Order: sequence, then C-alpha cells, then structure tokens
Amino acid sequence: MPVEGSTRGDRVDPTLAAVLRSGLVTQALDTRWFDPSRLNILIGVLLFTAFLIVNIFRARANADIYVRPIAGLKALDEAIGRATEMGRSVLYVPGLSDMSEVGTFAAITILYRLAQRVAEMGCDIDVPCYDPVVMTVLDGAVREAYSKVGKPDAFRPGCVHYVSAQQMAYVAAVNGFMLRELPAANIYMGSFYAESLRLAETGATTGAIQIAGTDKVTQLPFFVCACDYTLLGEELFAASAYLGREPVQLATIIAQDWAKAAAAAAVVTALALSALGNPALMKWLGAA
Amino acid sequence: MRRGPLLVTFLTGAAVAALYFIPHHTAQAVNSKLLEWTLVVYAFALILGSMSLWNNHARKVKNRAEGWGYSIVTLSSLVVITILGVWKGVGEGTPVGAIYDTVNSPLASTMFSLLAFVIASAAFRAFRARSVEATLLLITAIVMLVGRVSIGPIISPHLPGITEWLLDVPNLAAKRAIALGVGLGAVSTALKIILGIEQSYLGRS
Amino acid sequence: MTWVRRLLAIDRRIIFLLVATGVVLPLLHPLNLPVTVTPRVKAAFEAIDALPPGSKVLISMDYEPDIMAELMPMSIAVMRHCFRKHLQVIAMTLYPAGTGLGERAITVAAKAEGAVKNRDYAWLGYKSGNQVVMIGIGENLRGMYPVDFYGTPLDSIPVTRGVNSYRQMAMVVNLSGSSVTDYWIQFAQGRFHAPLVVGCTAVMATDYYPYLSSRQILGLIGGMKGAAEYEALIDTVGDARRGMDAQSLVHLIVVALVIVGNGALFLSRRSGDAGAPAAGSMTR
Amino acid sequence: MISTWIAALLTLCVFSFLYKDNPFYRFAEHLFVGAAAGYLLAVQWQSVLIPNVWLPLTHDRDLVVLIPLALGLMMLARMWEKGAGIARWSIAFYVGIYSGVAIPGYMQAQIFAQLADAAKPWPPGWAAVSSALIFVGFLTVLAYFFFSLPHRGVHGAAARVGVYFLMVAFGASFGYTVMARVSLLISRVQFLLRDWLHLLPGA
Repeated sequence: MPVEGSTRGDRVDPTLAAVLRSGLVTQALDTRWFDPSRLNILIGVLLFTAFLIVNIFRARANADIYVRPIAGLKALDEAIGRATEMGRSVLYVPGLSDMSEVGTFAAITILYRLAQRVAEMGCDIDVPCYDPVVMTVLDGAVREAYSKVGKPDAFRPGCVHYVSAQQMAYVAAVNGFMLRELPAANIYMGSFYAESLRLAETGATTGAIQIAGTDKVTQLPFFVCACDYTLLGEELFAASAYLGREPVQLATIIAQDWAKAAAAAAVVTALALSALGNPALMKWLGAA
Repeated sequence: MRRGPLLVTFLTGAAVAALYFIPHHTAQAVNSKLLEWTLVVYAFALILGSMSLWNNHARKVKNRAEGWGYSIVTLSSLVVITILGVWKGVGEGTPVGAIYDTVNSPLASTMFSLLAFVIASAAFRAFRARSVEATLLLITAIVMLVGRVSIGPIISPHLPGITEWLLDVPNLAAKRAIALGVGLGAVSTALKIILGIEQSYLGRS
Repeated sequence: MTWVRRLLAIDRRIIFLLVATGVVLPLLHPLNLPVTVTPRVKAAFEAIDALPPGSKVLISMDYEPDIMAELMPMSIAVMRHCFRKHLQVIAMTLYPAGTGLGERAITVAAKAEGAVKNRDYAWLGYKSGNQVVMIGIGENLRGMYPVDFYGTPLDSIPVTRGVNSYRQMAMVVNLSGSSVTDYWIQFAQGRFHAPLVVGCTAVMATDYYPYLSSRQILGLIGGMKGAAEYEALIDTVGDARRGMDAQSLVHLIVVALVIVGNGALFLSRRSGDAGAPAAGSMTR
Repeated sequence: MISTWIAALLTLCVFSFLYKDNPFYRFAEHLFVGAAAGYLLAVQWQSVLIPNVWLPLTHDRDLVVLIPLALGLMMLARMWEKGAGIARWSIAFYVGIYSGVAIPGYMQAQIFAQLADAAKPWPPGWAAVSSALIFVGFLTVLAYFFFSLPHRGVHGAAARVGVYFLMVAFGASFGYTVMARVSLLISRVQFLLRDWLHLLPGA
C-alpha cells in the first residue's frame, strides 16, 4: 500500500472528488435572507407542524384515539406495588443524556407519571442524575407529582440528586447503590449508552424487577437480555404518550405515524420516478 | 407563573430554528451569540450539580450513615481537584493534569473494561435463543464476532464478505428506519416544547 | 444430567478467569495473525489520502479515557497519515476529559512523523456545548476558540491563520464514542457541507451504515479493529494491531460460551430436568 | 514511575470487584466520583467561565456578556426551594435554544438525506437484489414502528418481517458491542503488562 507520495486526482473516485470540492467553496459574506436549497426542510417542518396541530384538534374533539398497547407499561404498576409491599424503594434511572436528547424528555414525562403512583402508594423513590440541568428539571417534576396527588409533604428532598456527569463514575455509584440499598424495582427510561449492560446486569443480580426503555438501539440487545420488560426504540416515546392518555400526547404519536406514512409514500414515488428516468424528486429530497 | 419562561422558550426556539434558513451574516452572528450563551448557562448548571453532589455526601457524613468514610473520600477529592484546577489550570503539565492521568484515567477505563467480563458471563448465562427473534439475533452476533476479526478468514474466506453484506443490507435497512423514527421523535418533541405543548421541563406535564 | 446442572450453575468467576487468560496469553505470546482491511476503513483512508498537501483537516477527538482504548490508537493512526501527507491538522475536543488525551495523541503522532506544533498542527483544546460549538465553527471559529489551548491567538498560529470556518477546511474527521457523531453529521456536514469522515467505537459503528450509503459520511473506522486496519493501511504497528490476536481469541471464547450455555440449557430441558436452574441470575 | 504504580494499583482496585464488592473497590469508586466531578468543574471554569465571561467583561468591557451571566446566576437560585421559579427562566432559555437547533438538524440529516438515498435508482444486476432488500427492510421496520394500527393483516405481516430485520441489525450491534468491550479490556491489560510490569516490548 503506497502511502507516502501517493498521488491525488488521478485515481480518486469521482464522486469522492466532487464531495471534497464542494466542501471547499469559498464565499464572501452572505447577504441572502433565505437559502433556497433548504426549501425542502422548511416544507418538511411546516408539514409536520400541520400534522401535529391537526391531530391535536382531532384528539381534543374525540379522545378515543387508538394507540396500540405497549407491553411492559402495565409492569410499572406491578413494580411499584411490589416495592411498597416489601418496604423498599424504587430506583429510577433517567438515562445518561442532557436536555438536547428526546429520550430525556420521555424520561421526564414517564417519571412524572410514575412519581404520582409512587406518592399515592407511599413508597420511596430514588432518582440519581447524570446531567445537572436534567436534575433540576426532574426534581421539579417529582415535587409537582407529589403535590398533584395531594401529598407534597411526603416528598423527600434529595431523592432526586446529582451523581456525576462522567459515565463510569455514574455507573459505579448507581451500581453501588443497587447492591447496598437493594431497591425492589429498577426502572431505566431514557437515553442509555455503554452503561446499560452493567446497570441491568447488576440490577438483575439483586433480584429486582427491571423495566427498561431506550431509544438508543445499540443498547437494546442487552436490556432485552437482562430485564423483565423492555420498550424498543420509539416505544419509549409512545409510552410517555400512552401513560398520560392525554390527547396532546396521543396526537403526537399519530402525527409521527402520518409523517412516517408520508415519508414512505415520498420514497416510493421518488424511487418509481427515478426508475423511470426522472430523478427530480429524489434530488429535491436531498437538496439541503 | 410559567407564562414568562414559556415565552422565552418559544422566542429562542423559534428564532434559532428560523435562523437555519437565513444565511445572512448578521442573522448568523446573532445565532452564534445565542448559542454561545448556552455554554455559560451550562457551566452554572454544573456548579449547581456539584453542590447537589456535595450536599448528598455531606449529609451522609453528618448523619454517620453507612459508608460515610467513603463519602469523605468523595468530598475531599472533589474539593482538592476543584481548587487546584481553578488555581493552576487543568492541562497537561499542571497538578490536575497529573492527577487526571494517574487517577481519573485508569479508573474510568478500568471501570469500562469490566464490561468485557460481564458480557462473557452474560453470554453463558443469559443470552438465550428463546424465540425465533432471539435466535436470529444471536446467530447474527456470532457471525459478526467470528467474521470481523483476524480468525474469520482463516475459518472461511467467505466470512468477511458475509459480515459486510449483513451490515450493508439488513442492518442498513433497519438502522435507516430507526434513524427516521428517532428523527421524527426528536423534531416532534422540539416542536411541542417550542409551541408550549410540552412543559414537563418546567416541572409540569 | 447433573453435570449439565452443575455446568449451568458454574461460578461466574471461572468465566472471568477464562476471559482474562484469553487476553493475557496472546499478548505475551503473539501469533501476529494478519489484519484484513474492510471496505469502510479503506474508504476513510482514501478520503484523507486524496487531499492535496497543505489542506487543513479539522480533527475532533470527542472521547474520554473510558473508551480511549479504541479511539486513541485510531487518532494516532489518522493523524500520522495526515502528517505524512503534509496536511495541516487543527485538533480539538468536545469532551472536557478529552483534553489530556487529545493533546497526548497529537504529540505522539507528531513526534512519530516529525511534525511541528503550529507549523503542522494546532491544538485548540476543549469547548463545551457540542452542537453549539459545531455551528459556531461554521459561522466563526474565533467565536468558539479565540485562542488555542495554550492561549495563543489563532491569528498568530500559521495553521489557523485565515481559517474562519469549515469553508477553509478540506475535511472534518470526528473520532468519538457518543451521539456527538450524529451532531457532526447534522451540523458540520448537513448544515455546512463539510466532507466528514467518522471514527467511532465498535458499539456505534453499525448505526452509521445508512450515512455511508448516502455519503453524508465518507468513511467509517469502527473500534480497535478499525484502528488496527488503519494502522495496517499506513504500515505501522500500534496498540490496536498488537491487541488483535487477543481480540480473536476472546471472541472465540464468547461464542463458545453462548453455544455451550444454550446447548446445556437445551439438554437439561430435554431430559425433563425441571429442577435445572433458570438460565443464571439474569434471565427471568 | 510513581504515577504508573498508583494507576496500576487503582486498576487492580477496580478489577477486585470481579471477585466481589470490597472496600478497595468502594474506595476507588468514591474517589472516582469526587475526582470526576471536581475535574469537570475546574474545566468549565478554565474553558468557559474565564474565556466566555470573565475576559470579555474585564478586557473588552463587553456588557452583553451580562445576559448569559445573569441567566447562569439565576440557575443557581435552584439551590433554594423558593428559587425554582427564577431558575425556570434559565432552563426555558437553554431548552428553547436546543429545541430550535434540533428541528432543522434532524429534519435534514436523519429524514430528508436518508429519504433521498432510499430513493436512489437501483444498480443493475445482482446488486439490485440487495437494493430491493434494503427497500423492503426499510418499509417493514417503519411498519413495525407504526403505532396507530393494530398489528393485524398485511400491516401485521409487514411488521413481522420488520422485526426480523430489526433482529439482524440488533445482532450486528451486539457483535460489535462485544468487540468494543473486549478491546477495552485488552488495552487495560496492555497497560498492566507493559507500562507497569514491563513484560511486553515498548510503547
């Protein structure tokens, strides 16, 4: 393999050369107020916003919207019940991500619901946090949940707490907690990374009920192997909507389904057109 | 009470989203500034987080809770490294840099490498071909494990090609659909936040 | 079938010992099995190899010590390739704990290839904010990094003089172990059309095949194996290649464990041994 | 030299966990939590608060910096229960920005760019079979993640096929993940054998 002095241009794949050149376009100060190549994205955003709004109105008018049931959600109640009986706590791990990750929002919504159940049943919950901003948000959500069911005094300050923003330090601390405090249920909801297997395996050795859900697909095989119930990928988002049964949340799921159908239709049409020798739609989709 | 913050979210979110479509240099300068500010907010949030860590362990020490001695270890390392880092810097050649190389770095990488053992034990005790799906998953995993390393071509010269095909075709198809779904989920969450439909981050669902 | 029961209930520490042996033996007595280069790593190599000398390459080493085993050899190999091709490297990290590692990687690579700080490379250090930093660089590099890691203004460094954004960079290389890679695709590539090459942990590698197909990324180096392939491509022997024998052996051990574990469970079920322990502590 | 010894001993403290949970491991764990948090704090100070707040304020007299500074300080109000309302403003700002950034980002990279690639004409010959499979896989996995229809009939069948594609993809991830973890262990053992015990040849 000649490396030193290997030449460029003559034996470079032409598509590669095109990409490389397009990255080097030099430009003067831009004075345009709209970038026409991004029209497709704008249309996509507007269309999706429309799907969302239409479905919110539909859902408000008629709350009887179908979302297929998600196995594993029922288990949440069972887990809280078991924790209450045993007089042990529920451990809720809200994922290892910040407020820029959707999984985190699902984790917040699910915790808000879960904390209400926990407050009603009168057991204890512990929420170790990875990101400091997420911690402040979750703390607010749990307080709110306790007030909502009329038990603001039962809220234990410090039950939502920061551990570390370094992954393995976080895992070490949470694993230690699981082994020493033996929570009756470990619930993992949100965006997880490499820590998934260690958390779930350690949790399983303590005999706790384990329920997991993550949008991080690479971690799913491990959760599937070591947990009693696992929500696959997007089921996490659907779960946060399903749990609330609030029209707005359900409407989101439906809007996303519409968008998926639209995406599938666009691909099929664009593919058929480009097979017939008209790549315009394909090119437009990839213009931005 | 929350109307103000909701308005802030709407204005900043809508502005930053719109700025994507506006290449004008003034607009982009505004964009940069807004983005830069979030860095500062994050830094303060981290201070807040560290205080929470402090309180948690300080409480353990005060109450002489089980393992409080270890909490002293946490508290003192937190204080020493923060002070040294603020005072002398954190790069290579500073005391914190040296502590980082001798303490943080080996601890972090070893904690992670424990996973190799955990996986091996789980391979024996937990990874079960319980169903058609699980069987398919395990067989693919085995083909990958053997076919992607040096031993693969020795066992069969076709193995690397098969693994490449599995990655390039079924894997690509599924991952593309997943990326699309995740993308839509992200856009819809962000839209709901900007439009004030989703308020859980303000402590209300 | 008591032996099957006993096998299934084996102390996990015996498995740990097996794995440890599988790692230590080949390191002490290497077989030096050949490393086969896969197409995606070759594509990454060729994308960098195609750049004319003097081109600026932004290399973001977004990882911390926990996964440096995979990404550090990769960083060194990629930067050695850049230095050999006389490309000018602008290096940075988005992870606070990556500061020391990035600096070490670039120094090692520079020493090996005789590259000089500021003439051949600049080390910008850490900035928090992921996406924010990526967009920031696209608009005004100095807004994010007014000075390099050592406090020198960017205009006083030959490598960064005149570099204001991705427009003056021929390529962006992201070496990362987290979803930061998604953001590089969205922002550096998607928003600013910078040609992008990705190196990531093996865990993430399979997720990025759709982006290879669409050419949002031009090449993909996955994990220590990918790093070993890159080392082979630039004809050096680094930590990654030295580890590959152990990698093969431990893979065989894990495969054997899966097969034996499943086989034993199957046998114990078939012999109607209802008392067989459920498949270890993890399955319920 | 001393630092290699300390690093090696800490490495062994962590590995001792494989035998069982013990005081050495707990010591290492707690040291790690504190050291990591302290390091992050110091790094934020040096690389954000100094260059993005302190220097602009003292050197350039750039008063605009007071805005993010105020937002940051408001965040600290969260320390007291009554401050939650004040901190909300900072959170609102932070979340708003990240949401705004996410919308076009995801739309372009994970939706439009991928759709455009999925609509590429198929190559001639055998390669078309692979392209067709990718196409079928993409649509059936989408069908699995379709929540507003029950998994019955044609949609149910498509979702089943989609699950098979998902499982192969999970299997691939799985294999690669095992690979990654083994690599990490190899590197630690390289450190112990080479840098500490000098049983392996040079770095």
